[in-house]
Amino acid sequence: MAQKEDGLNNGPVQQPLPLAFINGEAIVEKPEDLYIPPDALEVILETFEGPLDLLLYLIRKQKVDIVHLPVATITLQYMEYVEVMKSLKLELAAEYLLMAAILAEIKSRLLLPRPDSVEDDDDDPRAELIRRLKEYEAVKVAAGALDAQPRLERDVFAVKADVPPSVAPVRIEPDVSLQDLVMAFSHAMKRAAAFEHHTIEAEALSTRERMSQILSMVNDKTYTPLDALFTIDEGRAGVVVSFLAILELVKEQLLLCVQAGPYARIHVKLGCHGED
Amino acid sequence: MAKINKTQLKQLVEAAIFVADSPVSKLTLRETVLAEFTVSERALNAVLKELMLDYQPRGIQLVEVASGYRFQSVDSLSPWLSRMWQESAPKYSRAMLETLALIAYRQPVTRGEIESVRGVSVSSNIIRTLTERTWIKVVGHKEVPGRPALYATTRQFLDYFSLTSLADLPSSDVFDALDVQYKPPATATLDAPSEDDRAIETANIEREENE
Amino acid sequence: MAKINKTQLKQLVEAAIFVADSPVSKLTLRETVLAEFTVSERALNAVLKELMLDYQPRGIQLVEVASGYRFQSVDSLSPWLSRMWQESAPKYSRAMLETLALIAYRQPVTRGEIESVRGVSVSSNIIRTLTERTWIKVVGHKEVPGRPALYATTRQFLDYFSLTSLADLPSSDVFDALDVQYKPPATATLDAPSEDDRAIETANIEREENE
Repeated sequence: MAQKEDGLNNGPVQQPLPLAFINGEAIVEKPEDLYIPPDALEVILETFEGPLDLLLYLIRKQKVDIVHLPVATITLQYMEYVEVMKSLKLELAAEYLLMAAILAEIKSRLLLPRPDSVEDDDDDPRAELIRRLKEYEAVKVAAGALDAQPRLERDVFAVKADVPPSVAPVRIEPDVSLQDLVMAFSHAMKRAAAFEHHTIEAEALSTRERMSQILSMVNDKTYTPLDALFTIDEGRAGVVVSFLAILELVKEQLLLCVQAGPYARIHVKLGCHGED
Repeated sequence: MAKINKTQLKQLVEAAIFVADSPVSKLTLRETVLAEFTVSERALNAVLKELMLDYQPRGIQLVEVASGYRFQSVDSLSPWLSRMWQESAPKYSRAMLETLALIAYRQPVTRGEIESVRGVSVSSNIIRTLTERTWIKVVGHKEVPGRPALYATTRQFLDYFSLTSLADLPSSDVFDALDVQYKPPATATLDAPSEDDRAIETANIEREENE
Repeated sequence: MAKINKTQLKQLVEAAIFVADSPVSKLTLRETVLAEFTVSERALNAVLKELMLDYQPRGIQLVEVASGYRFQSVDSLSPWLSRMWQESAPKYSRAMLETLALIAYRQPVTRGEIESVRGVSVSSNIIRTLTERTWIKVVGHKEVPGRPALYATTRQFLDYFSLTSLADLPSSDVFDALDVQYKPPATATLDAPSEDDRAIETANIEREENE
């Protein structure tokens, strides 16, 4: 129980800060009795977190253990506080009045004669109130302990170091599956077929690919010999593909073909608008 | 997977924790800065421990909190360090701290349960402030009429109060003792006042929803 | 003005530079954390120099920049630290995939040609994203007014999809059987010409396969 007493004494309410200033005089302690100016009482009542807090304060003032809750005295004192409160802070009253009713009920039950057979604690009408007071007291202690815990922004500060400009966010690119790609193509073509009247030309893929390759092999500055664009290892089929690709490129004016004379080597370069 | 020597590992872990915006867990280290290295759990623990010791005499310390490791200033320097900022740290009211304490110790808990322990209603403002600070969150709904929200604390709450887990909460023994001594009687739920509480609870929730 | 010993001074200066959001000048130190202490310029310079030396072998360093002192990670660790800020790019849109598919199957192709097949304009963003991913590149310019760029896929594109050449790209009807997502819009099927167009398309694909 000593621990509980400590908890009470360490509660945040009991800090020796002035509770109110009456005529320039600081009131540090909560008054020992009720003979205090009403405007000071108003301030004091505001410092209570509710009826349980007020009850705990009254019990502490009686210097008794919660377990031996002196219902009669406490009820009397409590009612006096509530009376003052009713005239000052009406909106506070409801919760306090409920507690007053509970106290009155306990008091009346204590006055009734009790059968000898049921002597255990469970039947003590005070038991439930004592349980609630103890629980609330534990909350007060816990709240105080939490407040004393080293807290960020108040007791400790998070530390951060900068990064040099060489640190750049890494971007993870989305995954694409081959199936996504084919479906996308299929979809685009179907839509085009549904809405367009123009025919969609389709070259063999291998020719289109070779067109891209040839375009990256030549440039618009120097001429490249035509035969350099053929690879013998690919065999006849490969040569045919290259030839078709070159013809297509020439047709689209992407490649410029020149021949110095009959039977001379044919040279190609990238079609360049600038020269026209 | 590449190898990394201990000096490099220590430097990398140290720098990573320093430059991160929030506490860094060992898992995060492994998934980011250490992704391409083979590092045993023992080696990682060893460098973290060494770093903690290295900083012991310094103005900042390496500490472990709920969501990982972070460097923070030494608590005794706070009176002077707080002068670096114009605003002082926010103060929290007793009502706020008691509500937070109840959620922390009694989670998951409904607003009605908090109110019945504290004996007063919990203002929506308090719940909102605690939620906005990401200290508490709704983790479910209690299967009673009105299905009130069940509140619990978050990892950020533990981080903010420099705790690694709920078990580290100060004076949790006070509550443990209560639980053993005072089992709420089975009849409690049938008590007349509890009905009222529930009515209040439902009303509050409706009020919250309307806001 | 109070006295402060060297150890405390060093701790305070170190913590102050660490907790600050931006570089801290000596003047700022004097006006905030050191406001109530008598500290000579020499003593302040000495602890700053000592701190610089202390951190030399570590993963972060104390550096002096224009507006003051700050701690920053060692340059050589940047490649790994960068991974602390990894972010997943959003999934590619249908427009992006269709553009890529058309470039793959119809290369070399101009933006205008892609647009005429898709029936909508191709945003520069799509072209930029695909270029940045090094999946497509400009291989030339078409000799038509405006000389539009001709796009083709790259080696990296083939590598990503584990293809040895574009000829390995599956023909689009391979997946038609699986095609449940891409049902042509209901109105399209009512169009008389669409039936014909689809026949043409099928024919094209068949031709491609035969070659």
